Amino acid sequence: MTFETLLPYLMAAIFAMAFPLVTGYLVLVERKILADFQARLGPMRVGPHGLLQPIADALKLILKEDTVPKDADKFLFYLAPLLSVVTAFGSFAVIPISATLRIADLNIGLLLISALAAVGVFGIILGGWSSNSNYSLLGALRGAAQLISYEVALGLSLVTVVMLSGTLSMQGIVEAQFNQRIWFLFGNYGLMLLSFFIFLIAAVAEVNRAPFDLPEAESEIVAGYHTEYSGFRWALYMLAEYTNIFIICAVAATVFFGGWLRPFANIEWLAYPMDAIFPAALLFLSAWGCARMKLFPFTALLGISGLVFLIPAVATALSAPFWFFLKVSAVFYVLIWFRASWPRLRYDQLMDLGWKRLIPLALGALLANAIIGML
Amino acid sequence: MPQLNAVPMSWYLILSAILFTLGVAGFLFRRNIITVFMSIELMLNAVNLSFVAFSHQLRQVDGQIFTFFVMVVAAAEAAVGLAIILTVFKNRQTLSIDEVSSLKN
Amino acid sequence: MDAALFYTFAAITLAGALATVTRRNPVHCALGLIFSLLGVAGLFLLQAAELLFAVQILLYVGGVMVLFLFVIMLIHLEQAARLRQYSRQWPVALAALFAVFLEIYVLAQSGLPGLPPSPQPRLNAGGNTERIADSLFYVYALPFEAASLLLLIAIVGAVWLARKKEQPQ
Amino acid sequence: MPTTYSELYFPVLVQVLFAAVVAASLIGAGLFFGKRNRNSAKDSPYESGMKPVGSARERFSVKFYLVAMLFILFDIEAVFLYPWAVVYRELGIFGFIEMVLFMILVLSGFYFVWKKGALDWTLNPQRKAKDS
Amino acid sequence: MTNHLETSEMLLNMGPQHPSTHGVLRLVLKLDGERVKAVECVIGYLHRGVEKIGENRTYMQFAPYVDRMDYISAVSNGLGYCLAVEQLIGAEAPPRAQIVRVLFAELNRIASHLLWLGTSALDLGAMTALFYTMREREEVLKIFENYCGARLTTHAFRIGGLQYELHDTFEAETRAFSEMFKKRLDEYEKLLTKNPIWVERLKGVGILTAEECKSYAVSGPMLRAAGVNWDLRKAQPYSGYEQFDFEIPVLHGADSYDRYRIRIEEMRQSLRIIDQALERIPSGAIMAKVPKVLKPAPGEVYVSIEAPKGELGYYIVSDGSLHPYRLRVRPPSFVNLASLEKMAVGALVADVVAIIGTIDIVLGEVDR
Repeated sequence: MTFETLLPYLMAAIFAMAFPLVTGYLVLVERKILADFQARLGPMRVGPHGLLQPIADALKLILKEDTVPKDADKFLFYLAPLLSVVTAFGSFAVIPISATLRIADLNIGLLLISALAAVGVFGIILGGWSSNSNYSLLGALRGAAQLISYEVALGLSLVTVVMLSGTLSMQGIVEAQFNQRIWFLFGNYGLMLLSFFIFLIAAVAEVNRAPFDLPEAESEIVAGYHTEYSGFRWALYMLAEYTNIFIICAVAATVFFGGWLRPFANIEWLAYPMDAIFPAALLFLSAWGCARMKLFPFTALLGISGLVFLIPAVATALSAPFWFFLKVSAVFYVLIWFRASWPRLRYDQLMDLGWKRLIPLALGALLANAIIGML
Repeated sequence: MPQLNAVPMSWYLILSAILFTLGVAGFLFRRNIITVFMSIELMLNAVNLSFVAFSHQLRQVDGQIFTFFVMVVAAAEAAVGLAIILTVFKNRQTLSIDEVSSLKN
Repeated sequence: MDAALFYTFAAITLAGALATVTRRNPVHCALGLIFSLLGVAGLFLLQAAELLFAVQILLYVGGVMVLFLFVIMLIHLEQAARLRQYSRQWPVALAALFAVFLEIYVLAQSGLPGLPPSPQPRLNAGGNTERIADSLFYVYALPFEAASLLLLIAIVGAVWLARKKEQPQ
Repeated sequence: MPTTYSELYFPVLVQVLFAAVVAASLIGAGLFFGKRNRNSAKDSPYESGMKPVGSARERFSVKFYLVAMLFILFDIEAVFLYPWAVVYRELGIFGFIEMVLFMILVLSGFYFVWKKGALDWTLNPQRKAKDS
Repeated sequence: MTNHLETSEMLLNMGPQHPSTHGVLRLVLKLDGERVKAVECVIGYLHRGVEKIGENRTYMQFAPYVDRMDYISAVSNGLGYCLAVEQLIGAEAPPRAQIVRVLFAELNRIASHLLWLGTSALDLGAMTALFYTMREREEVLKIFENYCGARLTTHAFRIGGLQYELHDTFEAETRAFSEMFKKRLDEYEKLLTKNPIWVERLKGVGILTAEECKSYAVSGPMLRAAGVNWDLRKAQPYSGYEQFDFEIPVLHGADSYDRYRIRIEEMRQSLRIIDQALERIPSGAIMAKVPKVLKPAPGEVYVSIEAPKGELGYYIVSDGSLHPYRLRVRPPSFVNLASLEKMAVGALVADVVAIIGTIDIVLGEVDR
């Protein structure tokens, strides 16, 4: 057993173990950014600047009572959140963090993500249906119809990517972007921007985020399909949701923004500035920010990691994950931005947007890209 | 890689046969029209399994393509079949195949 | 490893299938079918049918089964569960079952002479997807177009059926 | 590097299993540490503080069926599109025309559904202000 | 296309414990899918018998109670009550008190509309607006607090005038608020008015035409959004509103979107009134001569004012004793809420939320 053969399993284990905590911190980051949009501070009480909030939340959730409504279909009630989590985590397997850091490089990587997303629908339908609650059922119906509607547009926009790359492998897609010297976002003389636009809207709808958060619209149907869930079973739905958000951001970063590639990956002389100086500068900036917030341990940590990037060998090794996560964060930020700025769509508007506008548009984009690509 | 690990094709065929039998059993035994329909899907899958097994054995993709088409047709069939079930249910208020024996209302 | 995986997937497939034909609640039946289909998808993978694996999950599990669940939820479940579950045709069914088991027995006894053990699937012999695509769009171009026609007819028929029942009885 | 499909896909399976194990153990931890104090009011489904009326598993609009059916239509199309997209450069103009033909046929189904109003979710349009 | 099976309708309880029924309103919705077939309002969860209490308190004692009805705009409640009792006993507040009353009433109108804007935006999923409006409302509440020590249930006025002289920093605070708020209002509009989803969610939703408004006796912004130019501040000026130069915004859409725009515009007009009032606060007494023990002559009086939510009326019958013989409140929320059924039938669940939001109800006032 060499390290290389062990690496996928190691990564799988790390993902599975760490992501519950990572999700907690994603929530914290989201709350903090939202707070920033909304002229307030966000969580501040637990730990400095609320940094221990996720841990407190997790502890609270573990200590919560796990209720099962009467007349619920017990088996399905137990199974549904597990289904959601498992399908969400399965997609991790094909996300490449760098050329070597990945669990599996499948020939059908992109298709697998779509397929797992399609299975994820069952977590919502069965969860909502098994609760035997009116609000849950409404949420489940909304969720199921919304997910399958937007899956179409999502799939169609991804097909354009496949047309450019000529492969379904996530690894292959990034390599194709390297070889073609362009991020697919700007591919086909800018036509791919349209595809990305469709992808972004459909992706936001796919992960039930505002303005498409109808399945769990609090002000209308309380909590939607997970109204009856409590304790960690509820947390599993949240875990699945945030994992899906991460996945969708990672897919966007990989297929449209060149994945782990640094900007201008083909220009040799930019290697050091992009691989070392930019990350270091960014980390120093964050360190300075932490210093201003009097978070000195973090200042030190970020400062040291900034310094580490200045060592050429380390920079080469770390720059790929750095760029990958930077891009993922950027897309994540955009999702939060959406949430902060837009009201929620209504049900019929959601369906209209999906079927009558997005899908024809996606087909048009597909056709246009196909013609341009053939030339 | 030694050949020892490989699973003989006959296993797949036997599995396919068992699956098919289960489908037949469900098809014949069950009265709920939806379950009967699901049994048909089971049988289709059993057939798909043999197709793929043979395709793999003969190192040709034709079997896989056939499976591909079977899936597509099955999806179309499900769409129409379930629409028929809905109509039947609407007209007769029942799901029992024993009671839905005539084509006339 | 292949053998172990085969047994695992075969077990999932059969358990799911068994649940499908025996469970009383149609939602549970559907769930059984989902697992059975997933098991079959795994078996596809073991036989190097990579694309079919994904298509099985995407189309069959993610598409057809959602439709099934919707229809199950569309009609009264309580009523479905109250139905007498098994039909009167059981003698025929038993005979059919017996015939198939006989066949399996014969198969197992003869061990399928003439069939060598499966070759170990090699990776990326041109890529499964590419090979299927080439074959699909050249050799099977006509069936491919025919499929679209079938789909058109299916959708028109389904919508027509779904619409027809609005007319007052 | 993995040499067989089972080796290649095994990590994916492992990932899925890990996820299931972690999720199940989290639920288990919740069950173990969590309070248990059940009563009938707590076990009744949430209905804004009232007693629920009837079963929640009622029938719902057939529209959802139509959406799912349309989804299958497009799913099939996508399933054909993916392999096509992989090789469409090699297929050239022949493959392009083939796919356009396919899409035209499938989309005419979509058009039919659209025209039949299956995509109109607003059944009775909102009332209009008369005195404006 | 009536694309439905004969669906057995789903009965859904929305409320009393529901995030968007603004308190403890209970709606029993009869749903077909997501479409509302029938709606029944169940109220009374917050009933405290305020009117009956009024019959057992002296006129002065009862004054703080009115604040607890529409606790979002307590100042208006107090103003209406004071005006009614003053008319009953034939007193009138001195000019200074009147202007100060107008100032507080308009500040309160802004606070009330702000809370409305924030919460109904939150109901529609636009969560950011809530925090912005709460931030601005805080400034208004601070002014109240500095004036009388209370933020919400202020009991700012007394029968015959005011209890307290204005605090020293009042003018500066109010001017600063007015300056700041003008810019903030533009900010809200940037966030919402042209926001395509916001427009889509509100346009054509919950239409209540002018005739229907009249037949339901709907008042306030809802009425003016239906094209009826009716505002008691202009129609029957009280407390010196006739001295001010302001406009009554009127729109003709009769839908939720126009109600939203009316309220935004009303806040602008309130600022205009506040600016003018700050310029012309006369000096002088703040309290008219009112007997220590109120014993009005037998008679009855109905006085109504334009509260933020509509016409707020007090009907008081005196039998010459220390207590009112009968006290009846015409709460705008209660009357406006009656039109919910008209608007909600045929809408979607999400629309019901929007409609409740744009009616702008306070359950304390509905149930009393």
